[in-house]
Amino acid sequence: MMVVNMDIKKGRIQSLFQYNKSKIAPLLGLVLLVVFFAITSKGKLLEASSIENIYNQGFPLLITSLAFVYVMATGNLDFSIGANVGFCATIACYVAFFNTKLAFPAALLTGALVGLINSLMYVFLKIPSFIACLCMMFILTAANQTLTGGGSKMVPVELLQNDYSIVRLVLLLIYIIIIVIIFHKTKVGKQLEALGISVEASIQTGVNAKLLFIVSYVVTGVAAGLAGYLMLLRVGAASPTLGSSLTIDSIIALVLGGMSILGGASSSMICAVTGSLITTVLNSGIVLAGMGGDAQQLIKGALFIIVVSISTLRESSSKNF
Amino acid sequence: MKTNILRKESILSGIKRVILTLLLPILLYLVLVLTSFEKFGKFDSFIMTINQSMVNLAIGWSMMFGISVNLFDFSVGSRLVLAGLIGVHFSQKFGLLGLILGCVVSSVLLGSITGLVFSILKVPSIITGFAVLLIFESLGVILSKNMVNAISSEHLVLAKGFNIYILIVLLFIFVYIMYNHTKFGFQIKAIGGNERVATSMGINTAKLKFLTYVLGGFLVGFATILYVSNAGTIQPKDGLGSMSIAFTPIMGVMLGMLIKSCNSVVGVFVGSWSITIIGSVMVAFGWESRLQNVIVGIFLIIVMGFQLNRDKLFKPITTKKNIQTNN
Amino acid sequence: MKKLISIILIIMMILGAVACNSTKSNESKEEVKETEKKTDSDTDGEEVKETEKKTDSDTDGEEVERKPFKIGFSVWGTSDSHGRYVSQAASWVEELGGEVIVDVAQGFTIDAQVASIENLIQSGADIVSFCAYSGEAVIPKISELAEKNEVYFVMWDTTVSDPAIQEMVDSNPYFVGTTNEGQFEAGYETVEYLAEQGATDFVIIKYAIGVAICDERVDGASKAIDDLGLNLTYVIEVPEDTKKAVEDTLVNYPEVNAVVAVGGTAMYVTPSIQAIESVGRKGEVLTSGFDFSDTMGAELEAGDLSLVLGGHVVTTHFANLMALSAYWGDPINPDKEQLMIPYLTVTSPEDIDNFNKYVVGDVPPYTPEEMLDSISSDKTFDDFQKIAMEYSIEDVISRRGE
Amino acid sequence: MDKTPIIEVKDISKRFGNTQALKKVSMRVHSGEVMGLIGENGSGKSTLGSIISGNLKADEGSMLLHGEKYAPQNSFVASENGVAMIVQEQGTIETITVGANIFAGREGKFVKGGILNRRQLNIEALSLLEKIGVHDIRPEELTNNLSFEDRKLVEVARAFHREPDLFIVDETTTALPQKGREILYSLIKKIKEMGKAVIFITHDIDELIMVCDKVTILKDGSYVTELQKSEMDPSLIKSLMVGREISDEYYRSDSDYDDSKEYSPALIAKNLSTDRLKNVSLEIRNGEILGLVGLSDCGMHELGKALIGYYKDLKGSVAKANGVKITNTNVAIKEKIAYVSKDRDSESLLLSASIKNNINLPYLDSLSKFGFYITQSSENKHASFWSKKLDVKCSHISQPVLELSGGNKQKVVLAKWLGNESEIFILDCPTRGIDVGVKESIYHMLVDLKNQGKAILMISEELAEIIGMSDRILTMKDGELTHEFLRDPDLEESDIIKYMI
Repeated sequence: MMVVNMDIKKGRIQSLFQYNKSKIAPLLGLVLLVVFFAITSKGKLLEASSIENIYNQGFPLLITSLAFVYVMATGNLDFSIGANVGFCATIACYVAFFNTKLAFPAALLTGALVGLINSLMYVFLKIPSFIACLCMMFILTAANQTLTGGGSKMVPVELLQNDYSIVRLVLLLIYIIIIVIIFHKTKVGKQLEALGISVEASIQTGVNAKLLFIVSYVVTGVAAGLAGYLMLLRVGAASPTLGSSLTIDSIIALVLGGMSILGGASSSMICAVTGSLITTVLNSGIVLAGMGGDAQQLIKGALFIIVVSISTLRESSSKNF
Repeated sequence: MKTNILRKESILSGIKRVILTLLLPILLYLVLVLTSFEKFGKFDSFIMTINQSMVNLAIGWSMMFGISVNLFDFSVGSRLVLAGLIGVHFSQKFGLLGLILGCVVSSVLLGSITGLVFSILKVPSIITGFAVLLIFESLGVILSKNMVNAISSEHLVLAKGFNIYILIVLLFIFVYIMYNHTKFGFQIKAIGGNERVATSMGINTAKLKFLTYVLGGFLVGFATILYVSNAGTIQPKDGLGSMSIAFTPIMGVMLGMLIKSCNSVVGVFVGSWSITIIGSVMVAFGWESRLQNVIVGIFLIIVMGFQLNRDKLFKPITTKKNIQTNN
Repeated sequence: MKKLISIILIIMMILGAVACNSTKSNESKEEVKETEKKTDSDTDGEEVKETEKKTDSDTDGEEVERKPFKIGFSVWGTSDSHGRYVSQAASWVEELGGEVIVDVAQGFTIDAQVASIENLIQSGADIVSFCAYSGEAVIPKISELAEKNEVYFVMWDTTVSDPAIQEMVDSNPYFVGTTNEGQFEAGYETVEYLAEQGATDFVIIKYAIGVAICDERVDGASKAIDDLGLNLTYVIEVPEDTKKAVEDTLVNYPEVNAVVAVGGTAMYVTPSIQAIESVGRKGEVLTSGFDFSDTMGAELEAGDLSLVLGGHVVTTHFANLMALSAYWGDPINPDKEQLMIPYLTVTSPEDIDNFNKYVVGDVPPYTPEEMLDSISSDKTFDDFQKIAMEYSIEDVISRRGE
Repeated sequence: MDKTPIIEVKDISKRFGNTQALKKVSMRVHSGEVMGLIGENGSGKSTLGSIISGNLKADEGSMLLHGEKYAPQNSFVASENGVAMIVQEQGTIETITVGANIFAGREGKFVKGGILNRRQLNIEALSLLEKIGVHDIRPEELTNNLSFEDRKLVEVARAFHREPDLFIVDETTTALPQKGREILYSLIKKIKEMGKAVIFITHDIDELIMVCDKVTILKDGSYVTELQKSEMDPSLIKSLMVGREISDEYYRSDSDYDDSKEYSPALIAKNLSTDRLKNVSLEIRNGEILGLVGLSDCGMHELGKALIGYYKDLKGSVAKANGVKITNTNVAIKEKIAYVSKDRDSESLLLSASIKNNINLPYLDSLSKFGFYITQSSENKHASFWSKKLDVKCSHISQPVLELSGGNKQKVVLAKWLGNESEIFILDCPTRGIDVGVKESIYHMLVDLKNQGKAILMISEELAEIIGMSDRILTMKDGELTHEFLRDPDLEESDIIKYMI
């Protein structure tokens, strides 16, 4: 038994390096990025208020990208997540006028429902998830525009008073703990990963593929609800475009974090954390370093390529898509 | 030898195929005609819907090759805008020839750069697309600062009258041959089917993927000419705004590849045309035009849901099933 | 090996990008130095610099004791002409020796705008200047941010209509005021003008959804159509393919004889003109737009285009001046009223040439002296408003003495 | 020998992570020769084949082709040099036509002025298929519509068309039905007669002796010896491969049906019908090995899947003895039914996942604490226990399964099911593509399981294995069960074949 334990320990260290290169490299990229901006912004990036800003700006992306791991692990994408965030925020805003306490559950429920519909189209109508979610995105965007009447809608003042950072922090921590434990420490996460590697083999090993696909989309839906509600509190208004950039940002964050777009064995929560930090630091660092203006997007693109190439500085897999 | 006789299609089944292929747009157009006969019953209106689909068709064709080898590239819009700006700039100096060469050459160049980034970075095409899109968009913005991005009206002739048909027919012949009757077309379909096997058969996958980007760039060049000549102007876009240029054509390609009764090249035409007609139906019903994407989305779901569930045989859900291409 | 090449390539790219950017800021710094020299020659140079370093030791001194400033500027993009012009307007105040930082918060999203303001404050801006393009509902949040961080904020092209929000910002000592052209009135005037030309059935093209300026213009135009007893036939919202949308509309509603694009002339009017031509109704359908474009000269001349409202570059400029005066302790607009600024209405190609040459050309439309003078302590808000209302292309030309 | 060999391999070595796949292996193949390559799973025979065909690169050593230096960068370069290989796994592209598959990578031949003549391509494909003796495959057909075996034949046709100087056949016969095997044998003969060379990689010793002129034996990545045709003897080869004596009879020792035992039913299937199955009823019993044999397209593989509730449109019923109806695979696994697919790589394993994750996948419920929380140590404990018990050769349980050899992969599959405490085993070709050493241990394991009272259904195309292992044998033909035999020492293969064809 001793021998077995020793073996496991040795193996752990070994496997940490051998099989986690894809997760270590992005961390390196993040460190380099922080160093780069800390220097170019003359230290402003590392001030407390700046770190608070990064937290304030980064949490929606962190929420959605953590949930996005669930979908991407199975080899799917949820193109509707950004539109769903805005839609949930609008619904929450409307419900808040009726009863502020119901706004939060309403947002979560709306998100979950949208996720459920996405997964049903995919699982039962067998429509490629890419198309199903793209269509859902169009539908939600239009619905959101109609609900907000094309303009932005302010939340009731009572609700705004809930925007204590501490409340948000607690909610966020609870969410992170739950979502990480479910993915890494329960059957659900391991089976989602298995589905991403081989649907066929997973089904034959007793994985309830349909149920899990549904679960993965409902999780992103709930995350959209949470992100929508918290963003509503943060900006104080619902708007037709709220959160719409989160779809692309989540995909980019996960890939930057070292996850394969095809999911499977590379899936990890740490990818979402690293990736969303890189994205947020990049967004805010550029302004702090005074690189604003026209070249802003150019620099973002170039830095993006650099970080991607650093995070892929591993034995290049042939998984090109 | 008797065995060397290949199967031939009968004329009747050929006609049936054509009817099946055109069923979708014709039915859609009928809806339009039924809405208001006096407005859409005219032949001119019918032709107008075809004309309107041309730009998306050209973009769709340029993306078809990429989609065939599972390259999803949302940078198409940004490349189109940048190439358009360059083309317009050259048209002011060298006239029509400047427009054509400016668009095509710069588009081929941009396509090649994207292909190069893809093959060097070895990251998924979606990600490569996002990366170059950020750069190309901002280049477009910077470039447009110091120049006039208007095209004078005598250079718009390519999208007028018969010229547009000549251009599109030439493009069709080119795409059809490239896709169905060249070594390149055969090999990219092989890669799309199973990349690993194709590589082991001696197909140079990396090179072909790069060439797909170059060819895509070439076709985007022509799409750019149509786009610019059609609207008479080209405006830079930023903040991922150019991505939406690719959405409608992608829908057309997806729809087109579903139509089993014809070749994918024709299918993309039918797909793009159908989506164009849906847009017109929206206006004819007096619905808010923002709902257009919603209707197209729902329509696509219905068509796909029908197509995919026609054989009720249980097949386990396959996530990475490649888009089937007709040979 | 390939990786190495790619890394080198990318490093070259980033260096290029940074270099490109830094040369720009160097240039502007040099310009600043030059202007400093100019002002130096006017007054006593060395003294100015010393007092500047001392900052606000005593407030009731002379002009020279002005605090150095940094204006953070949040725009939606620089790809359209209006965005380009307003970010240029930001740089005009650089002539006064301050620093300007422009952040492009893309996508017209409310969260991007809040994040943008946060980043500007973090990067050390003393004043933030922005347009609440994502709707006025974003204002309370930004007001709160500004108060917390003791940063002045001013809004241009923005009207506050909600009394609750109005109350909130009025109680904020760091709120400076708003400037606006009166988008509603502009929309109204456009329709009135087209109606004079014989337009009866209108199509409106909305360029954005959820953008306050756009909505106000549409409201104005709709009100005018209503008041004059005309028909609003159809509203096209953010078309991907404008030409197609207009073609469909014209076929479906043959009675339409006017197309009003409430923004982005280049994006929407030019394709509309193409559409009118392709359905064979050239000359029968009037068009009008907002924001200047490169092609409008030719289009006005050919009669394809009837009217363009635009040139609203100075809303930003006057907003910045207002904020500066407040920051320097002598607010020109202590009551935080809305400063009205006229639109430029363009009817001939020459107007456009003059606009490009004098307003958005190499030299700012107002010299540093004029800028300082307009907000000097002997001026009241009414004087300031008068200067703003005088703004026109002719006004700029006459002040140049040409 | 005075002739230069077609291929000469000198001191080739190859490592995969911590595993030394090949250690200084040398080999020469002359023209007109069929060289057999045999060894246990993980002995490196497929690796050597892949190195010669350019699919892998050697770490050390050199190769000479026709006496000239040869170091292919990829399989494309190799085939340009006249080296072609047919591999174990599927090697056709499903979404294109048969004709396009045959000439994939060689389309240039039909191009004139940039235009590819499809008609010409199809005609040539057709005549090529005829030439090798395949008559029922059309070149215009989508490969998708062909059966697994027919696709293999398409591959054979493709490889043959290139008329390679060196033809490497890697365990292809396992995937082929009898008819296909004969086609392949005759092709090998033709190639030999043309003065070219073949490297024939197999695990089937009888086949090896029949086909090959010489055989190279590998063990644990090292060269053991080379035997001439006259020296070939099944038991000698076996002992050289394994490194110890192997009894000729490695199946079960008992040879009679034991009717003194009470066999209680474990799984009862009634009137199963799908498009391939016609009203099949059967019973799998505890403590018994039930053999199911037939031609590969007779529906027996479908029957295996039908028993675990894989097909949604299945008519009839499958129920465990305790009355639980098996309606889907999820229920089947909960009811401790194990299923090993014939297509191991794509259906039984998560190739890019670790050994640990593969073994633990069905057992996750039982690993969970408080009903949901899975600790790393419980995962590691379970996986390392079972991988050790089955002696999976690996560097670590975090190693991805795809780095393992065929036999070790199968061990992982079995470890997965044993670890899940399965009671009923449905094994579809469990020894397919597996060498004698592992085969023997699998047979021992099956007997052990039987003695523990587990129920086993073994589906196989190999008659010897079925006769050697089963208590009862069912034959199947065209989707129907045709006969039942009881274990009998006098049972001949020919008796069974009658009911299969």
